[in-house]
Amino acid sequence: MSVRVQEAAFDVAVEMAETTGGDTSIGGVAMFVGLVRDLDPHADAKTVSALTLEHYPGMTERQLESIEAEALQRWPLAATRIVHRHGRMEPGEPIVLVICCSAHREAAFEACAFLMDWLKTKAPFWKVEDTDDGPRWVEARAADDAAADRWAKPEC
Amino acid sequence: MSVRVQEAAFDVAVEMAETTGGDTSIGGVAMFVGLVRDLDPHADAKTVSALTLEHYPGMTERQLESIEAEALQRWPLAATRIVHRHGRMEPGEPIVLVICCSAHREAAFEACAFLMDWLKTKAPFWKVEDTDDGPRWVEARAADDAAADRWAKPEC
Amino acid sequence: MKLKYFAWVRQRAGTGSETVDVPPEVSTVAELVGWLRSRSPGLAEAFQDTTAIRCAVNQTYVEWDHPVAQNDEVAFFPPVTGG
Amino acid sequence: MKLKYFAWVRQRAGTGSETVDVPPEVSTVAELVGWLRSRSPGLAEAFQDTTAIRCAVNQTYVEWDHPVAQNDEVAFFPPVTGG
Repeated sequence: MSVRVQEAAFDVAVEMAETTGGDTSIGGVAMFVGLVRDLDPHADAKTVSALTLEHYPGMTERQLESIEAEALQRWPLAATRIVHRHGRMEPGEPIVLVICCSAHREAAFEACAFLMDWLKTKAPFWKVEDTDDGPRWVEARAADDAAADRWAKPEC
Repeated sequence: MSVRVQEAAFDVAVEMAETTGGDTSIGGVAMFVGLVRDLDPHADAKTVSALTLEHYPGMTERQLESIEAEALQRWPLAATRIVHRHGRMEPGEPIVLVICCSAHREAAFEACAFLMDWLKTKAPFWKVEDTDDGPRWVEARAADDAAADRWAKPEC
Repeated sequence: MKLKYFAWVRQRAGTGSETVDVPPEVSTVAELVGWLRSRSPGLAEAFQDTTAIRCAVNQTYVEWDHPVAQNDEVAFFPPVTGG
Repeated sequence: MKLKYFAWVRQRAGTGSETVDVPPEVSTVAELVGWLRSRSPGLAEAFQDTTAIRCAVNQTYVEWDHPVAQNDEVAFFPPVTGG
């Protein structure tokens, strides 16, 4: 169980090695890295020159730990890690990293997708984009709520 | 589009940087790394001291390229990479890496899971494990066939 | 009571955090918001449309009928956009 | 015809690859397997249970009724276990 909120960038290979920690019961590692895009995917597609992530220190860590604990309860995971950056980032820079290790790839994949969906809807981060028209707060996507909701329903 | 079959280990951070290639339209990178486990997951759970992967040079690359082309057709992906090792590996070592980059995380996750399911059932690799009882060829899992089959069916 | 504001709620409120003495009749989040609106034009603007605002009491998401007490940390912010 | 064997098929056949002249009456994979069985005890053992063997002609998976010709590369192997 491992959660970090930091301004600094991260190295995926180092994070993965620390997370698996030489545990040879692990057969699969699913990872996701979110990157800053240069196009606002919402509405009118302005060019984004930079992104600043504000968060709620204290609550952020609590929320990430609670999401991670839920993943560990729902799937047979050997290790997990969430690293989320805050502060100013430029297009192409990594924002978030989720790592899920398991004996089996299905559990690793599902838990990783679950954590990303919940991060998008529950972790107290807010993005402000620097666009051609000046700074603009990113609005929450209904699609993200729908993605998170699917984990609350029984499988079809 | 990028497929490699090699004996050498790989660095996930280097592979990810090469795959995204500074493309700032990419918002999400889903990755999967398969590792050698020290327990044979099949049958009677012998301890595995090493694994040797044999493959069919020529056909392997063709098969991986064809699987990758199918993923690129089915999902809006900005870039993909498959690196599969052959030869002798010890527990904890990486065997396979799949990277899928997309503007959206759903496409990246799905394509990555799809590629892994197909690799398990279509790529001409064969594993022989060194166990306490001597070397033993790993048998194909019915669960892997089922996992690959789900991509051929309409969603429920 | 410790109040925290984030993102555009913070910008409109004109501050990221403040410590206030709330009147005794303020016992829920909704009542707190009503009282805050009367405190400054910035807060009135911040809380004009509360459908776009979420609340956490002591770092846990709550609904608008949740009770608030003098020693609570109460935070207001827009729907989150992390990841 | 170029033949290739992998994994335990290779071990039982005693070789990883060989080039053979097949009789003209061998025109499908199934007929090729029948002919191979008669060539050596190792090949007979390798092809004893063909339900556990897959075939590729010119590096493409095929069924047992697929035609084979003199210049083909024909490979036999167990179900794959990569990843």
